[in-house]
Amino acid sequence: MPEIQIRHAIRDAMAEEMARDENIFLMGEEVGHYNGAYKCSEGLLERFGEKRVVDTPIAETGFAGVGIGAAMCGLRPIIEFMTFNFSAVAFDQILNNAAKIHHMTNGQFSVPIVFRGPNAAAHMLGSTHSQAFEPFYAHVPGLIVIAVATPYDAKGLLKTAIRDPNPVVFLESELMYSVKGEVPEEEYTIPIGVADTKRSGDDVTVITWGQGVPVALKAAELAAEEGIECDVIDLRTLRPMDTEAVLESVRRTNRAVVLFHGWPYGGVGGEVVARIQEFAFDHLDAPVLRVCYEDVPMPYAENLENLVLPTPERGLAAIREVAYVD
Amino acid sequence: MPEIQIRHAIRDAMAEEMARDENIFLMGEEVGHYNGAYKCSEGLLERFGEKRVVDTPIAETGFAGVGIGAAMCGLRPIIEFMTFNFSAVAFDQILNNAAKIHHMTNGQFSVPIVFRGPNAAAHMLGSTHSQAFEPFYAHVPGLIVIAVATPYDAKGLLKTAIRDPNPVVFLESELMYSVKGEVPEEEYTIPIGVADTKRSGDDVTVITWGQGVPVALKAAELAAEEGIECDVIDLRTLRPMDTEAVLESVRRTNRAVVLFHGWPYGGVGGEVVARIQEFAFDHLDAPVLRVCYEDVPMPYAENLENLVLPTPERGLAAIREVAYVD
Amino acid sequence: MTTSNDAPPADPGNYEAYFKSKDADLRRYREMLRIRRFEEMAARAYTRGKISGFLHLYIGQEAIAVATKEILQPADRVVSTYRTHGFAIALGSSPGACMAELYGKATGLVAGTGGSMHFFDRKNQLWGGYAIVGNHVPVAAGHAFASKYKGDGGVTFCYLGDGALAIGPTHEGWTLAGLWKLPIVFVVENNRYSMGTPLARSIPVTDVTLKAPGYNMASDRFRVTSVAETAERLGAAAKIAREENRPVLVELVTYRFRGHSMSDPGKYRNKEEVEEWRRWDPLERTYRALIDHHGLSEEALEELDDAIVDEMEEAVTFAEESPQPAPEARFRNILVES
Amino acid sequence: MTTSNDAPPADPGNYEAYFKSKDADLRRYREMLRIRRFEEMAARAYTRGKISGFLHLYIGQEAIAVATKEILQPADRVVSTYRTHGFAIALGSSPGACMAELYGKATGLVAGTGGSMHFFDRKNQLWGGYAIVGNHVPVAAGHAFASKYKGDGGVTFCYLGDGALAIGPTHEGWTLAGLWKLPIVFVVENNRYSMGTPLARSIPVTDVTLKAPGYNMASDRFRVTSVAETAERLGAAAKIAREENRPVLVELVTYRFRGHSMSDPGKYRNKEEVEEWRRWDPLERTYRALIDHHGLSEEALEELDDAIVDEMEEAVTFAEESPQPAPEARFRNILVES
Ligand SMILES: Cc1ncc(C[n+]2csc(CCOP(=O)(O)OP(=O)(O)O)c2C)c(N)n1
Ligand SMILES: Cc1ncc(C[n+]2csc(CCOP(=O)(O)OP(=O)(O)O)c2C)c(N)n1
Ligand SMILES: [Mg+2]
Ligand SMILES: [Mg+2]
Repeated sequence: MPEIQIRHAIRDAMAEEMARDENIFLMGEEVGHYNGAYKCSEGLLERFGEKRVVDTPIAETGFAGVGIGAAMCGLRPIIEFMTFNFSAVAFDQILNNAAKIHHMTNGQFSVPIVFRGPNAAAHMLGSTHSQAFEPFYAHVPGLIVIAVATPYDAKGLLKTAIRDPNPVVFLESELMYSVKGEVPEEEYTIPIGVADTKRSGDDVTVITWGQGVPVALKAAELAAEEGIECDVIDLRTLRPMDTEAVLESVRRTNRAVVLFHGWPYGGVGGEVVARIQEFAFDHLDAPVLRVCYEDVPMPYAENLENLVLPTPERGLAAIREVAYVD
Repeated sequence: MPEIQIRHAIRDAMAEEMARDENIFLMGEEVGHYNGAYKCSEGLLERFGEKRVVDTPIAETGFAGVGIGAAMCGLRPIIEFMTFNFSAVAFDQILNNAAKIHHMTNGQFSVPIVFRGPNAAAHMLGSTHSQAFEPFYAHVPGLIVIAVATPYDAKGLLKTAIRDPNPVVFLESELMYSVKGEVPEEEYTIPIGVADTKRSGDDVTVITWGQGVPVALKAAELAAEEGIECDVIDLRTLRPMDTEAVLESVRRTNRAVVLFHGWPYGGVGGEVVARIQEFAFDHLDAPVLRVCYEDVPMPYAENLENLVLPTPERGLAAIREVAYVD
Repeated sequence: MTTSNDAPPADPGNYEAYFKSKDADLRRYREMLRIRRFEEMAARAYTRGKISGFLHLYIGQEAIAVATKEILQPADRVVSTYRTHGFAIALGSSPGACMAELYGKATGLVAGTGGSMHFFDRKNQLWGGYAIVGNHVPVAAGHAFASKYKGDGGVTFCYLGDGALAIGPTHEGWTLAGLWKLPIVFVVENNRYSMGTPLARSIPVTDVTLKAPGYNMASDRFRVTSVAETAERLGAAAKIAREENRPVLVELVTYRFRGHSMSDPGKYRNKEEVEEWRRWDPLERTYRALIDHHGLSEEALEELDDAIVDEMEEAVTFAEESPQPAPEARFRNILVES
Repeated sequence: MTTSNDAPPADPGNYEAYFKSKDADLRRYREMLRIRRFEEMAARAYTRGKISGFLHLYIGQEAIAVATKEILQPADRVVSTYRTHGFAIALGSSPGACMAELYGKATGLVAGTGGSMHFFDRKNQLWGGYAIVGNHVPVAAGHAFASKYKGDGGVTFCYLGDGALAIGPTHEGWTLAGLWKLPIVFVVENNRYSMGTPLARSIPVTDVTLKAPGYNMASDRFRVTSVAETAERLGAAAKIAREENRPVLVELVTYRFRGHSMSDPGKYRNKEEVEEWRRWDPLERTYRALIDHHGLSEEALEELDDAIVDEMEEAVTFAEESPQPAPEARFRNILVES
């Protein structure tokens, strides 16, 4: 299988779907003439033209709302946020329109739309540009929330998201756009709501997603060097969550660590912990621990940022703690 | 002690503080000439004039931002959201300005501001007007988040919030504005970050806040009738959370239920569960359960809304479950 | 198109210009009256505790909905706010389904999920029904975007209140519509107040059309005193949007005779002001035109009124007798079941 | 005030109007050059991997910051975007502290918490430093609100890019400033592009001042070709804001010679366009004026340049030698320690 970057997996998913269905269009800042701030839409304007690759001004509420209104008319918008940090100014559109229109119209209308873009911290972008948004969106019924960490998952899940009749928040990673991985030449899709075990072990379950995945895998490697074998479960879909996959593993390992990019309070991390203790209570030999950002706005300085971020070393420490290793 | 309504406790807190410090002003929709959509500012325009009781157009981002900018200049704005549902259009101002300016200016500026208004479901207002916003704000470092359930707490904590040098999200309840309770004539304040045990018992700990409090107390009553005595802990401050108060109780009861108004996924409820299992793991005799909204947009129909909301009966069922009563 | 000020014609009794056709005026009277009677009964049901939540009445503004219906073409869409009863009734929604929605019944327009603020009736071209001020404006621009994308020739009529002019989403919707030349008519129903706030405390200008050049929109502005003039001028705006593929801004100066919602006593305005506006109530003027100008008898109109009252009482009975939604309904339509 | 179009004076060599004083022009040249050299060195440090994150250069727009400093009064405030180096240097921030901030060092302007996008220097009246497009506009209106509330006579200068005109927060800030008659000057630095997007793809009009009447703002518009004219016309705007307590909109037509940020190759514009604008680079014009018009020698300006280069190299050395923030620093200033 050819190896491609995540950015190209995303581009290919959009290109293939747009070729399949002319109701699909891509809209966002710099997605066209600029080929995407992170080059995820390279060549799409040239191939599909200005009608279907629409450059917008800086007006996230405006173009998120236009996407929602177009989706209600049967179009299939893909809305790119240059980064999800900028979705904060469109929060009401996602919370009160995208997530609720199908419900409040009693099904007369649906909103088949994908909001996609990079999420969480990149490198030294400061506090307003380094935030993980899944806690805000995964909380909301009416939305589907996906976070991808490999080219294979990115392409397969983005195609599914585009075809899904519901609003999907699709979280990518600026730091990982250049990550390469195998992607089949032939057409494939990945179902929503199914986690993926990225590494297998019977000692500790590490639940992760998005930018957390490579960190968790590295932590699992370090643990393996100490003889602790980890199941590394990439949730991939955060809402709906594949709770069964998590529980199956925890019932085997009796120990769990949740490792992710984002602040600790509540959020997806809190939900994973709450579900494990609720549904696998009798199987737990240790409290479920969370490894994530420290509870502070992201500082710009490189040394401080590195201290705030979750690292394989911090992951290892948590794994050892739940495994009661010295 | 005189009994007054929560709306008057809030009004009195604002009036007393405004009389004390002329840098304090109240700003929001209909707070002045209309005396407040829910009459929490009755008489304040007449008493303090248009300079300090400022009616705004419908522009939450605009007046939240104006409040933040004024606070940076040493003024002490109280910003009323007619309901917190409308803070969604001001989300960026709270997330990226109010919560971060002190940090990103390295302390050159601070943002002493209070955002207050009713939160969570009232009665038959539909999905866009029935949402609990603490999951969105309590997640964010740089903010203080308070939720009040009695006239005494409302007045004491609002005065503290107004005097605090930090941005405070202060959550009230439309359904509870008319609730009466004793409030001392003399001046008093209540510290931020301190929970309050609203009922004592050694069998089960019920953690709650805001609109959840009366439901939890009623559930505890029902449980008492069955011989199950509950500690009912009103967190009052959601960020920072009084974790010690919760743990102290759970170490005694070995059982906990979190009862609140809001969706289940993540949020404050998830955080409470995560902390209990992390710090009182060995004391827990049963999984911590959550009683809250069903995971759906709030329907308008009365019978459906009642099914979605947390009730004393659902609270009792959870209490019995963690107490392993048949 | 010209920008006229909002002064009414000098004499309410001047019927020459816009009360030309007896049949049309009778039909218009009937449609306006149907809306008014529907809402009066809803208000009564609310006071009797049969309806809960918010109830925002359209009384005084009915001519706008009726005029819209007159010019609406099959591919067109109407997008409005939480003050939508008038549009639903005018566009053809069944009063029974509308009343049942207010009652939160399974037979309601949206099966009791939305209530008064979320009337949607797709088959009658009513696309909402939005309750967060201004957040429907970009959505409506999205409908117009889709019309242009598909080339279906449809125009979107996006109604918003004077209170929606200060908020950002309105600005962004207008900006994208102007930038992308979308076939949409933004109709500002300037009923002088947003809750208790007069326009002068909402925005820095009193003539809303002063904003049009900043968005490269054509504009019109007038006081609503008859269905005919409103239909004519809204139609002219729609023609520009449709044929030139560009947004048009129309400011309609109107008045709501009731409070903002049932809970609003309306203390912020005095009796004289309300009385002055009543003289221009399009329903009242049409009534007088039918009698003074078209020579109909009071008895004839009395009969018409009785028939309408019967229709609306049936709607109430239907709502009262309809069942509540099934408990499982609360789990329906969260996500599209595929 | 008049609305002039954005055409430059016919002949770049025409120095009569705005290069009247040798001393003033020399000072202005020096200040502009300090900004340019600072940023050129920052760019070099960035390429050498010494600086990370985003780096948005002000090269080409320096005259605006220098002009602002000339007219700034003690109670005034400057609020800007993530493109703030020019303002910091012009307003008096130490180049060493600025460079150290870019390096993320403890000695930085904000101790390494903010980086390039968040320059704040209160004692020099620089109030930010904001990186979410448009979200500083209501905040700046809040500063003006406070000035009026306290009666301190201060005017807030709020700078925003042409890319910030479509977004809602800008509209809301302008609306409240117009409604409440706040002493603020909104300065649109129209450098023709927001990232790769030309103004014509950002908003439906090309003359930004067409928006002023909709907010009841006075306005001015001109192409930035000299510090003197910019200071004169910004000063006139500030005078209106200060004395009449009302907002003023000024559109400055300018140009950035570098990409949007260091990672932007700027493929969206051709060499000819950039060259044409270079002829109007205020720094270049001032250089020529000093020589052709004021009779200074190239050597003299060479010396001046060398001195500035030395100053900025010291700044780099200071930044390189400064320590990183202490690890505990990451827990500081989350909440005010009371
Ligand atoms: C963003 C937002 N803020 C506040 C409200 C509360 N609210 C509902 S209607 C209304 C007044 C709107 O007035 P206007 O736009 O003039 O419409 P009208 O009621 O006059 O038809 C307000 C403040 C809301 N629904 N949304
Ligand atoms: C709300 C928001 N959306 C997108 C961005 C990403 N972004 C940063 S700067 C910029 C372009 C701004 O251009 P302009 O306002 O003209 O200022 P200039 O860069 O030309 O000085 C964009 C799209 C952002 N920071 N905030
Ligand atoms: Mg109105
Ligand atoms: Mg620009």
